[in-house]
Amino acid sequence: MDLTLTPKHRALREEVDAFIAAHRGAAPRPGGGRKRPDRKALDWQALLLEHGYFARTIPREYGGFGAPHDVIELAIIADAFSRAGISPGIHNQGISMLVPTLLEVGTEEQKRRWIGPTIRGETIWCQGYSEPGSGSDLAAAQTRAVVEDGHFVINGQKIWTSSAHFADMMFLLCRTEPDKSKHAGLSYLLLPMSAPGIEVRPLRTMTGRAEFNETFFTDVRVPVDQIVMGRGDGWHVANVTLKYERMLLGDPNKLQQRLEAIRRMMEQPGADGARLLDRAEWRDRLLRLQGEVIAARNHNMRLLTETAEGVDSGLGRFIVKYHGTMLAHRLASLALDVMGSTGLLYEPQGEVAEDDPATTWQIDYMYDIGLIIGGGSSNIQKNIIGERGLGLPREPKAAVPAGRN
Amino acid sequence: MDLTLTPKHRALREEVDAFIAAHRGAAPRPGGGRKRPDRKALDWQALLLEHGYFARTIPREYGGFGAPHDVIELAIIADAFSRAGISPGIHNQGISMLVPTLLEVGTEEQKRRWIGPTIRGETIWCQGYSEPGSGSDLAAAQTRAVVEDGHFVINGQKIWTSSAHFADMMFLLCRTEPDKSKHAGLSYLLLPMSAPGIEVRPLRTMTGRAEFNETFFTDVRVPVDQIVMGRGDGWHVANVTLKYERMLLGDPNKLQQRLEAIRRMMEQPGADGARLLDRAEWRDRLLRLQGEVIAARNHNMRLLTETAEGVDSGLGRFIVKYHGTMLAHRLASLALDVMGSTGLLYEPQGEVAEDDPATTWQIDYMYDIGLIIGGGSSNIQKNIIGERGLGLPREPKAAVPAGRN
Amino acid sequence: MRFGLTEDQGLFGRSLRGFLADRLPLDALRRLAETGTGFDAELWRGLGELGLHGLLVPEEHGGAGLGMLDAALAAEALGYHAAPAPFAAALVMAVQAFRSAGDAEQQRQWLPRIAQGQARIGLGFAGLAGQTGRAALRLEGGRLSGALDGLMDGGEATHFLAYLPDGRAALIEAGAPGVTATLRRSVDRTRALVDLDLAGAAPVALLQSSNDPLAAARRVRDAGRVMLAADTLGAAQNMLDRAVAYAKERVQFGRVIGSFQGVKYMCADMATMLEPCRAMVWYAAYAQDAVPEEAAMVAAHAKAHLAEVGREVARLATEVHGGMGFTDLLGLHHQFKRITFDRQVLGGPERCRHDAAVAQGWVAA
Amino acid sequence: MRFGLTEDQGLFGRSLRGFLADRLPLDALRRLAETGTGFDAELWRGLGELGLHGLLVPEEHGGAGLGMLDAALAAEALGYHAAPAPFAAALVMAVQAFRSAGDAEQQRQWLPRIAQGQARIGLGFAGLAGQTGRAALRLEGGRLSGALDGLMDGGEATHFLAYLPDGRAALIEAGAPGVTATLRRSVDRTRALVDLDLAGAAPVALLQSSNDPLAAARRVRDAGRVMLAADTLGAAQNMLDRAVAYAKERVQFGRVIGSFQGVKYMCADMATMLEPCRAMVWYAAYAQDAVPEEAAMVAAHAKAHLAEVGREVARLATEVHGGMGFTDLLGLHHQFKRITFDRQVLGGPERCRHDAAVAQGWVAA
Repeated sequence: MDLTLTPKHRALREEVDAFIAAHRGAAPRPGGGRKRPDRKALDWQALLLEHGYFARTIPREYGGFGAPHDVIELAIIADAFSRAGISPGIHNQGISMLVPTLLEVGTEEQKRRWIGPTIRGETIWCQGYSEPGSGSDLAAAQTRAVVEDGHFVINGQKIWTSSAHFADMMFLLCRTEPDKSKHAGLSYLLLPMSAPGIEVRPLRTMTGRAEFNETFFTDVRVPVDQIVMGRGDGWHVANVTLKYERMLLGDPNKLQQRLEAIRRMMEQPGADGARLLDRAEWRDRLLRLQGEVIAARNHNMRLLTETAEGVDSGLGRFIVKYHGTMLAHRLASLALDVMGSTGLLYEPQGEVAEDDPATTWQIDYMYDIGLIIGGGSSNIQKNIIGERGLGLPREPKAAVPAGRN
Repeated sequence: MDLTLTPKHRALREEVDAFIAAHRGAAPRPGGGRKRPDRKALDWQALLLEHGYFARTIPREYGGFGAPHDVIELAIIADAFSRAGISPGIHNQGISMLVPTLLEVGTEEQKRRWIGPTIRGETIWCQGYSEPGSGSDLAAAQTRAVVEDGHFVINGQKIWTSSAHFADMMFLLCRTEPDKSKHAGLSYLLLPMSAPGIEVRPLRTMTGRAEFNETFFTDVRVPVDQIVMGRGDGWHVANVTLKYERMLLGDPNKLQQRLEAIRRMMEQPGADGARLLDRAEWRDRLLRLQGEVIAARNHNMRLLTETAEGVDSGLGRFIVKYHGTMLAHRLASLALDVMGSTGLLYEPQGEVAEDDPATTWQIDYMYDIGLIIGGGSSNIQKNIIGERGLGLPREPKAAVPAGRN
Repeated sequence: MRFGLTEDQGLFGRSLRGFLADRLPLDALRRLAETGTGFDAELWRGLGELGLHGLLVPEEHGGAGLGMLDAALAAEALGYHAAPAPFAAALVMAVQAFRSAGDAEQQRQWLPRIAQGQARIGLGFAGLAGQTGRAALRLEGGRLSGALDGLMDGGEATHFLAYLPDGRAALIEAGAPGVTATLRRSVDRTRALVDLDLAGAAPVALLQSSNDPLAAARRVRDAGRVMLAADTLGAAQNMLDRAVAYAKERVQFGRVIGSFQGVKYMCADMATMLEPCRAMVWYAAYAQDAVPEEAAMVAAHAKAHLAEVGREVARLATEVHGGMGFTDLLGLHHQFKRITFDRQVLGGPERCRHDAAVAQGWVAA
Repeated sequence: MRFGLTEDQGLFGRSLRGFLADRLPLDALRRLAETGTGFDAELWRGLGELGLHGLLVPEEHGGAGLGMLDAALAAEALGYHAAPAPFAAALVMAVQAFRSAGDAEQQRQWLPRIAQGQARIGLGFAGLAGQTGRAALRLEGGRLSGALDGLMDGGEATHFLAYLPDGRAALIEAGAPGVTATLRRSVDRTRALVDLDLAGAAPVALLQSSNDPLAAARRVRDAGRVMLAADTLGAAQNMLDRAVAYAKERVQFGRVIGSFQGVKYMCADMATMLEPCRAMVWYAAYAQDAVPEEAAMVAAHAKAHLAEVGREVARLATEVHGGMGFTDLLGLHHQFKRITFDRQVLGGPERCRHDAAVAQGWVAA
């Protein structure tokens, strides 16, 4: 254990703090990621990229800052933005899932072409994984693509494609090798949402907005080089992406941001002039959550170190999504309670405008349940933790009634 | 809904309050039931019986007070003792389970012979149900009794027989009709623990005491008239008993007693002179539990009314044990926290002496887990609630591997 | 002595549920919820025909003269079906306000109008009940000025009853000079909140006939809290019922999901939490009429406990439905949001528990 | 920068666990726990040979000069095996006390004796750390009188270090005139508490060399809290490991019970709670040496959070074992009670969280 800050690290911390103090007026509200970034968010993103506070370790030739990988630098930056309650930049599926996937398994050309616009927030991606018949069992995907004239021709249907209605691109898991076994028959394609034959039907959620979609493919054509790795490698690539998704969903910096935002609300005097932070029953609730957030953040640091050292974290990694999404929901729950009746006001804005805080927290509170459910309810996570993490046996197959054998 | 107190009820309330004020010095500490009652407890019991604050509705010819059944009278009495934190008398398996069973299905002679000494605390019973191979599946009991010379001759083994080491009598579920089907082959016998051939081996629990036992039967002889109902009726009688056990384990008056005891502790100034009840984070914890105890008590009143009116409460009844035992454990948890480091002192006394409060709460805290587990862990209760209460389907049988068919 | 419903009460609850089930199939509910005013004229008329408007109004003023337990059963049914109809404030708290602090003439004038469904009164508390937001009203020379946020049942209200910090309440006509009412659509689109800005508005009545106006105001608050607890009970029961039904029919991995312990235990946990709440709400409602010394305590506890249980049930029932539970398709979220609303108005659990402690003398107010 | 253990630390933890597993099979543990003194001479010697006595003692005083993270790994191993050995107070807090408030001569005199296992110091805080019980000590004319309850590691201690309300600490010889030490067997029979009655006892040392004695005392408290958190981590991990192992072998209804979702999800819930605690304890320990501005806050949080998680794990792991978990047969309860003990000494979760708020300036002390 050595978290000593070198003089260089101390300098960075001061630099980030100074940057935040100087520019905080230009920052959009933290959160987002469920909408196309507005002008303010794009400008902020550009500023962060310029200073290396976003995409810090991504090579310059792909649009990043090109700094060497240093976990403590990243922690200093994340911590400074968390503490200040300032947006650390755009997080969406393209940035958090596709970019690291391309960095890990993409070709040089794919990296040069896609990473820059994606991290700048200009190119928005959606994920084409789930299908109506295969929610949890992704490898059972039936959407198929056959090769004709140097193109994949895609037919089928995806569901739960978040942001498909405003995305520019999709990363798609589909069946290209029907003769091969279930897992070996998949490929991972990149395609523009403007391609003819794609129909996006909004799927309205409990938030009242259509954060998800059903996406239909009818003879959609994509050049054969728009594939990540090779034909039949789709399951491998998808799992690279899922690894980053699980980390995204348990992101402790988001938890820390929320905690800080709640603390600031509790420091404001209420209608009666009293601050909730001065009421011990409220303070204790906040402190309980602070303890859990600290644990999540420390755990994340451990995982980052293990990743950097090539150690397989096993159980430690499997719990992150379940732990993080439940904790995020509890934070949103406290936020609603802190706001009380004022926090009921709810007027979600359109695709680019910012929501007011009450609306944002209400959306978080509901959306978090969607994230807990995502990929088949928390029970699926518990199966993964129990079976892959702890080595407990799988549920036995049910006895098939006689006559159906 | 009509909880109006008649003048008669008001008079009763005043009478009970006056009784408690006059006699509270004679009361043993509430709780117990895991030991043979000491002299103080027996004297107190006699006093309660004399005033009709115990066994109030049990006919005089069986040793009770012989008052007509009036739910509100019972509620007034229970409430007065709860509020005052005074022992409402002895609760043990004989009193809470066997007595109502005999009142429901016993013969006149059985009632006259057993109820009086049992409610006076003189005759202590233990329950011979579980066997090593049939914890949850009671009807699979293998302990057998054959008739010879006007006696049942019993051979076999029981486990989890609480208080067998100091009990006078046992009610025993055993197989007397091996030719009949599983449930139709059982009988329910009453036998003295002094009978030759009974061996009791203590089963020490986590509390450090042997609250449970293994009990072995070798050619134990009981006259054939020591049976409740007839041969083959054992399963029916056992279920009558189990119905009362589920109610005993969720007893809301016990919950109320605990709540009051904790409140009183929190009203005492600590080493620093401050009272925990004045600290909002502690008060809020107590209040949360108070809300749950109120719900449990109201629910119990509803069930009593439904029982009195012959309504099948279904789900309402199935949840009582799981709800009550978990809540009791949470109350004990708060009590430990209130006591802090002083509450760690632990010196359980012998069979009749009173334990100090810290030891009592520590025992409760552990014993409650035993009660949660009792009969196969809370999961069994959840199966009952889900399947019998909500009508959800049973777990399918696992597929039997080929060759084991 | 009976702890339970009468036959009439059972009948009343069932007929109200039947009516609501008939009037509010999902597409109708979705349409009515669109406006966010928490009001639909046709539904309102229908509820009037069932006697809901005058439920608590004494018979001499044209009502049914029933009690708080009957009102709680109505609230439970409305919550069960997420009915977009003014009730807790307009038909319960307002009546309680007139009865506890209105003079005979005011009662004679207003209670019949409530019973006839003509006066729909939005009602607003300030700190008295733990509401957040602006609460700065002053009455000077018979004119009311200032701001009060979050009046319940404020959408399409004909009048507003605004509580002053001293416990008196002023009735104001909607649309009168100096009255600006801004509809703030709540996350629960079946009930609206209104923010009131007043600039020298003239009250049409001032309820100040109680010897202890703050105590009178607290009785109104407590009645409201019981209604919100009952509403949550209904909404949560609906979500549990639907989760159980879904678990019995949805097949995954070759089995109905309700046969998996994971799903079954979620349902069992919900039932274990929720079932004792029914008797708790009954008693809290009954106590408002019959056990005055416990009324404030049990109202606060019922509100707090149902809020905690409701939140858990809302999450678990949504989870049992998987992705479908998160969509708009099944409409499960109407009840989810109903539970959110009930929790956040008239004081959240911490505030209500604090009030319960005050009511028991554990702590000063 | 690394967030993790060094190779040496991993090795140290493993060798200590190997030693304890070897020395403390269940029958041995049961026998040693019988006395309730929390001490066994042979085990103590063995731990000394592994370097535990002088773990934190600087090398110039004959110790290993290691840090708080190494001590936390030892505490975790001791908790894992429920080892009846003085540690948190005798080998960590006492060393911290001398280092933060002892003068050079006192350190020179006492630290080597600790490192050699000759001085085993029981240690008692009063309100400073949220201990309950008697805490009324006064120092008059160099003599100490009064009572102090619940000294940790007090069984078979050679000395007692008693904190005064002003943050100074007096070292007293066990058995000296005017010293009455009453062993109070704790529910956790592997660690004892002692109640001290003093009547004009003469301290052999008075630790008062700090400029800010209260701050020095708080550092000792914080070191203790981290050790208790680490102890709970070990004990809870032991219970989880055994629950998982039991779930893999115990057969009911024709299946190993771990294949039932009910049991599997209990295990998954335990793992989800417990796994992040490991890094939390590491950091809390590390911060005591390296991040002074966060040390008090993270120590308090680690103590509180592990207490909450530990309690849940203790219950769930016992439940997974069914009736066997409740008996003495498997010895699971040694760890259960270890967790109980860790929670109740040096301030429960509410108190610790309050201290965390104070440390962050959210509230006055």
